Amino acid sequence: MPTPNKLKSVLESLLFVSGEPLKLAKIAKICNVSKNEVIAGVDDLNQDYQKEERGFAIIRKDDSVQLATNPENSQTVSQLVSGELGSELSRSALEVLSIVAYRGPITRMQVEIIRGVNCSYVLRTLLIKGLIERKETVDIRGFLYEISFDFLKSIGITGVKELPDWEELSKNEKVEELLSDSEQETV
Amino acid sequence: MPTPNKLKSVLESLLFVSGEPLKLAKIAKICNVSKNEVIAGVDDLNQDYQKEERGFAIIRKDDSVQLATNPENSQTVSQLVSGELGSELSRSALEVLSIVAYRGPITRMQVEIIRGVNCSYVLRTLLIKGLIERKETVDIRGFLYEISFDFLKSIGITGVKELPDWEELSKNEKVEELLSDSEQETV
Amino acid sequence: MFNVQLEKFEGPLDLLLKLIEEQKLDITRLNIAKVADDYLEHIRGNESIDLENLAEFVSIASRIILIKSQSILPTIEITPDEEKEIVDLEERLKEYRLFRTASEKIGEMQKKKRFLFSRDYLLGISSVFSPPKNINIFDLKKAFSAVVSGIILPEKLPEESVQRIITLEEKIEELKDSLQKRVETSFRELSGSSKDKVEVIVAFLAMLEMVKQRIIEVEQTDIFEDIRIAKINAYSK
Repeated sequence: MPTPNKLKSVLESLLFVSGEPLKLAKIAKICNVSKNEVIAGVDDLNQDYQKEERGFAIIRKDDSVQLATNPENSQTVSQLVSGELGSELSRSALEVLSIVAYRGPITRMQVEIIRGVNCSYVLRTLLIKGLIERKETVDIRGFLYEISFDFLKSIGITGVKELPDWEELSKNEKVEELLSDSEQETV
Repeated sequence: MPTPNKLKSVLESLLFVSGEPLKLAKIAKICNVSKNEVIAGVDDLNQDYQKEERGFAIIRKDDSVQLATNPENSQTVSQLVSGELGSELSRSALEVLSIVAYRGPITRMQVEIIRGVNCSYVLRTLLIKGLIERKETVDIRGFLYEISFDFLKSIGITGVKELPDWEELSKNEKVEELLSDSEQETV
Repeated sequence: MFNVQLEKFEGPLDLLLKLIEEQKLDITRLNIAKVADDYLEHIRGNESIDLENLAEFVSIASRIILIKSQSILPTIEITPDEEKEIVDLEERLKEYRLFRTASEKIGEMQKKKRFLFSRDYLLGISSVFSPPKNINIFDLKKAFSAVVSGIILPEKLPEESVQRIITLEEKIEELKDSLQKRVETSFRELSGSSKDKVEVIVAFLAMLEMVKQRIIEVEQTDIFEDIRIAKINAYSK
């Protein structure tokens, strides 16, 4: 049984990592406490946040709760967000974009094998900027990434096959070999 | 000019929304304060988190900071999110990671001198797992490797100084001598 | 899957350190000499050392042979460069041990699973189409071509494994020749101008045997030391 302080700490952690509203019942189950204790903990936290002028606020709707930023900071927050969205593409981002363009639809793992580095952050950047899209597959591959139609349009083409030397580059032997080698290794 | 409390609140909001590590300079610019004020605010927040047993911890590496959950709550949070932090590492991988952690930014060759074996394959695996990062240098030395925020998160610490025997291993003249000798040899 | 394979390929420092620690010894020149035979036996018998690391195994082996030769025959001439290499080897072993110990501690920390979790980048912010300025289809082609040309495919092994054996044998031959010459010199110096041919031949045989012995037999070390001591006494009179 967690102490009230420990419960508050765990609640904060859980709300922090969840991008979506969390059901009170689900939290109660994970924390092994009653739903009422969760409600009490959430209320306590929200009071702390207000009293101590913290950067957070908990939004409660029906039986779900979600952590959000303190509305008083909204101006600074939107400054950050618009700065991020409007930022120029880094070289890594352009590389990943080109891989998705010439090799898409492609999994994150494949992009990472081709570049030899982790790409989760860069892929997410491109998603947020609407330059690529992802769709879920039913098999083990997980998400497949491809260039967004909006982006194609903005660079004046209607499909990836209109990219320069698409035929040749999309079937580049080195890339093929690298990907098939890696598949064998991970089996 | 924000009051210290207001700055702390804004910092929390920004770190929360960004999710990814934020550069101190970027925060300073958005908040219209000096970099040192940002550092002081971050340190204050981290102390609050510890003192009040909150659910958060701020990770700092070089000139960037990231908001994360308190490692004490790791077990409960794992029930909600499936992290990639937990994959077990081989002995070779751990050795390379340690050398990069204590001696980074470091070149591949320097890592290889310390270990006495080729490390390109291990470095690649660690890069793909996102436990290390690489950056290109303008001079001839090629890539420089350093540990990532994910590495710190995976071993439950908020900064490199919490690494075991940090003082002894991060500043070792003998290693420096060896490294500079070998560098000269290969020119 | 990768990891299982990696475990097999230990580096020369790793191996040397393990041999020294198995006997609960400190890292000193004398102790390196003590495990020299085991080290050489191990790299000779180990087919799983890959080509990339073989050079380093052999390079360390040649230093170890030097250290061993010196311990058996203290009068053998060691060049300042070789002396530096030997000192470096001791230093490197010590440094390597520090990092290995640290890596074990870090491994323990990781096993505790005290993770810090963060949020995804801009989690909860909805995607807004924000096209980059000044990027055209040719930039994409250029970027992709750069990625392709940066790919280094893993090397093919078959031919090189043949080469690997040659390298090792050649290296040992080379070292044997060099040591033989030095043993000759060394004895010549000891005996002054009157060189006893029989003694030199004995020394040669000893040296040859030593080169062989470091690969095959460990126990004969004692016999050699006897021979050596006897020989040196005879000369010093």
